[in-house]
Amino acid sequence: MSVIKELIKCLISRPVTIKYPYERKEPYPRFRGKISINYDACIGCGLCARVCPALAITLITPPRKKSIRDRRPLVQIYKCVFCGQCALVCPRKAITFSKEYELSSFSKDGMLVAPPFFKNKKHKLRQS
Amino acid sequence: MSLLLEFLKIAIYPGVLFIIVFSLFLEWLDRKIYAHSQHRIGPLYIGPHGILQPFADILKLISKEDITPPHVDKSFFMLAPPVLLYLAILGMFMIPLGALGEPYALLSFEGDYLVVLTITTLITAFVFAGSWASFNRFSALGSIRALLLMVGYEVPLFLCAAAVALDAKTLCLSRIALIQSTSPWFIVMQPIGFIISLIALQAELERIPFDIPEAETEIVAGWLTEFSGKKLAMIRLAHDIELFLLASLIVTLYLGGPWGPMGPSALWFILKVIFVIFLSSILRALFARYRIEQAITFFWKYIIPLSLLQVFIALLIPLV
Amino acid sequence: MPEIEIPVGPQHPALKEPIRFVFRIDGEIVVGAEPRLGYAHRGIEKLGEHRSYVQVLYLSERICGICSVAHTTCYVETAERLFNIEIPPRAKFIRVIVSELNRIHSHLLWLGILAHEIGFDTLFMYTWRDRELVLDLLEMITGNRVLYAINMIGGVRHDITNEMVDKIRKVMDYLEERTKYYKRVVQEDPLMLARLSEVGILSRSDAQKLCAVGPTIRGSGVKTDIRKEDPYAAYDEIPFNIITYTEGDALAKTLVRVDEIQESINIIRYALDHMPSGNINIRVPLRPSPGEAIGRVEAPRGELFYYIRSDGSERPYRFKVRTPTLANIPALCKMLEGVYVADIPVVVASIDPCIACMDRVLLIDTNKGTWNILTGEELRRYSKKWYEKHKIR
Amino acid sequence: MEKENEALILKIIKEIFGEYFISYEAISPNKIFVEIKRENFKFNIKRLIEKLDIWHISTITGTDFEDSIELMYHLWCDKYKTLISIKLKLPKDNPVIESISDIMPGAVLYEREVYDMLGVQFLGHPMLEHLLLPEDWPRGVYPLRKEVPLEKVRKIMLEGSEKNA
Repeated sequence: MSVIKELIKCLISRPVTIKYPYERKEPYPRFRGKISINYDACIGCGLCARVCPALAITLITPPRKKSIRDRRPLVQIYKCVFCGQCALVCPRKAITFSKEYELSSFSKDGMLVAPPFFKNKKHKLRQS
Repeated sequence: MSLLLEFLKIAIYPGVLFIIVFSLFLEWLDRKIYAHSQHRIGPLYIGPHGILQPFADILKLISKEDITPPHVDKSFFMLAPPVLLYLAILGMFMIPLGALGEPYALLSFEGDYLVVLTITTLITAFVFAGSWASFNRFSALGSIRALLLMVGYEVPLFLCAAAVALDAKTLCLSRIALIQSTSPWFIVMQPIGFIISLIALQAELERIPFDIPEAETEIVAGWLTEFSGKKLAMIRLAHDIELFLLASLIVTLYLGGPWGPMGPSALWFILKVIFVIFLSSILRALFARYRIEQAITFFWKYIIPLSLLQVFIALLIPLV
Repeated sequence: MPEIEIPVGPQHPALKEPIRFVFRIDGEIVVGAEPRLGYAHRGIEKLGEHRSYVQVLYLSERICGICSVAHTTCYVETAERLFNIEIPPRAKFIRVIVSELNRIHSHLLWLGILAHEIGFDTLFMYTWRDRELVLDLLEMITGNRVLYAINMIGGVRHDITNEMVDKIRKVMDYLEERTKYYKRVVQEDPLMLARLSEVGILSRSDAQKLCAVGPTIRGSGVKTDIRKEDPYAAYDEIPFNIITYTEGDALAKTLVRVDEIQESINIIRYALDHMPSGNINIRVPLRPSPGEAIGRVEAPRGELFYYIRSDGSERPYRFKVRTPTLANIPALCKMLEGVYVADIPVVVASIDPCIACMDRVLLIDTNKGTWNILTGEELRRYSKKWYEKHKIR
Repeated sequence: MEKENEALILKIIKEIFGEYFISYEAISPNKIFVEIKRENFKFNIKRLIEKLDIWHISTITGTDFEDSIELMYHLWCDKYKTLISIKLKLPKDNPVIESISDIMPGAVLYEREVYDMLGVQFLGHPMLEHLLLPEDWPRGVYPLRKEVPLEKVRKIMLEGSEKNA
């Protein structure tokens, strides 16, 4: 019985819930959504792969080149825990977090953040 | 020709189709008011403002697999849902809906008042039969609680009904409504009766604060645990129609049935039912859930003496 | 009426997480309760021995979804004792602010769940609406609504800027007014009183004997709070008082938690006023010197205990976690005796169980998720076998 | 204030444990590690708890070394506001110790957990059973022991689920 005043106030005022797919809430600037890697700045040092707690980042070499420096990180989004440690550790600050939080997709390829030269068929992923 | 008209009346307007559609609308209304009182929106996406949501729920349940567990006593388990639906619709036939301007209900005779009251008791009896037959610990506990609750709210409901019958000196619902079209509504003379029957409506339909038989956080789904698919759809539909039945019973007894100062009587009836549903869902939003023995003491310590007082007042001031 | 047994769980609408109780009930009264744990078991201690110190930080954060900052604060305090480094004072204050914001959001969440258990869904909706403001604040400061990753060994990752401070103050004023309103609701609502008072009583001696922790024991009148006795972060510089009630029933525990929300608001305000400036973290070597360290933190549910032993290598040699809910389980079983069946969810909710916290020790592969031990058919076979073994028939 | 508290507690501990007392280390103002021998452990602990009227045990930590299993009882003494951790080593082949659940009922679950993970037998424990492991867990495999690698544990889990499913 004690909530009657609050109840009447709620009946009159507009509901607080937002109509999700049609109205969206803008995340805050520091929000860590889907990872985005600036592959030009990346120097292939592999620090991010070593430090990732969920082992979501693997390094792949482009088809023709063999040297270590050309390896680029490939991120499996479905393993990433959005902790931000890779962005913290990257010497070139190539890794940032976008504001996108709807990450579902219909195929496993959709769940990868891959370097430009990446063709899924040829590269074997480390299935750890 | 009149036979066809009669059939149409039973099948369409004041009959089965109207009852089902309107009770689904009432469920939508109840959920919307309950949601807005909790500062949220409620059903929204299916149909304009989510009005087809209850219909979609029933449709979904019908399409779901209808499991009959092996250890279940087939007879009552299969029988209970359709009978509940049938009883609820039968009860609705006796309420004067004021359809097409006729003052009388589809099925009105001297004493239909008692039939509607017995229907409310029969519904709880079949609820008990259905859940006791489903041999599940949780539904056993739920069915015992349903019976216990019935002991609580039946007595005051019948006493208030008796008070109204005494004043109106008739046992035909349509005639009770007719009397109120001329003299002031019974709510003016018997406000206590109105409040008690509103509380009895909450208890009969197992709505908070009395939804103990189906207390979802304690005994899974209470007496509904084993029902699924079509059977659950029928029970949900029966529950909505029962809501419509009891709301219209209160409207007929206390708010003068379909009669209003001017304008079509059917519209008046609908407005009054919406008002009663509004009150009931506000009540539902205001309270927590009683324990079963607290509910029973609440009924027997406060509500029943009040209803006796109501009957006494009804005897003292003979109306009209 | 002969004693019958009701198995509740591991999946049950009242219990948000998989824990299994077997209640022996006589009519509507509960006679005995045996918990069976281990369904949300992820082997964090065994995994901790195969991860580097930085990776174990993110492992410990995911032990509990609601009080994740308590786990990282405790881990980071313990690790800093191992590395024996002193973090800058501003980082300590930021840790206090984020932990207290987390305590407010955890207690508001709990108040909603308790109201839902007794069927008061309206209060559930109101408390969770107000909790959204705190979650927005935390997303603004740390970048995520629940798993904040704000703590790191050697300090804090993000700083609190000035316009964030004003926003926090505005939300705190609004929350203070709401907390007063909820306290009035809990104390005056006839139905809530009927369902909460004299339910699941834990006497002071039982509470001490069974080593309960947090609001569960403070509800029985024992004045113990890690923030006062064993101060960590900046709690020694911030004045606040410990709330205790003596009745020991579910109502007392509710009032303890509602008052603690008010207390946390005062702590945050004091911390915002006296926040020193300066940098917020310092560099830390990769390997600590061999040794062992203990960390204790006052999580929203009670005392959280961490123990790390290092042998000088990059990985901890032993990583032990004891969460508050495990400490409260013996007290819970004592409180459940003599209670109505209808009150089981209320009593279980009164210790604010976080099952994910409690089952954190062993071995299920983390990226494959939990392994469901008992399917329906096995449940029957298991319970039959279990009854014979216990000869309860 | 901590300094004399510490000295006072040290005196009490030395007096109670006498020749079973091995070493003592204060790693921070209110945390003390005390190593004791294993013999008549129950009697000493009982006296210590009564003398310092300790009522709260934070937990029991079991650590597996090559040749021995080390148990640590973390007792919180409210009177002097210090955490006393009693350390003792048990032989690896048959780690057995008396249970303290009759003096401190709060320690019941912690002892079951150490039994679950490291295989330490607690004599006189009311219900020494698996606390967190599934029932059909193979006998003798104690997951937190160093010789049980992570992959073996994961394999048991996979086999376990096939056997049951």
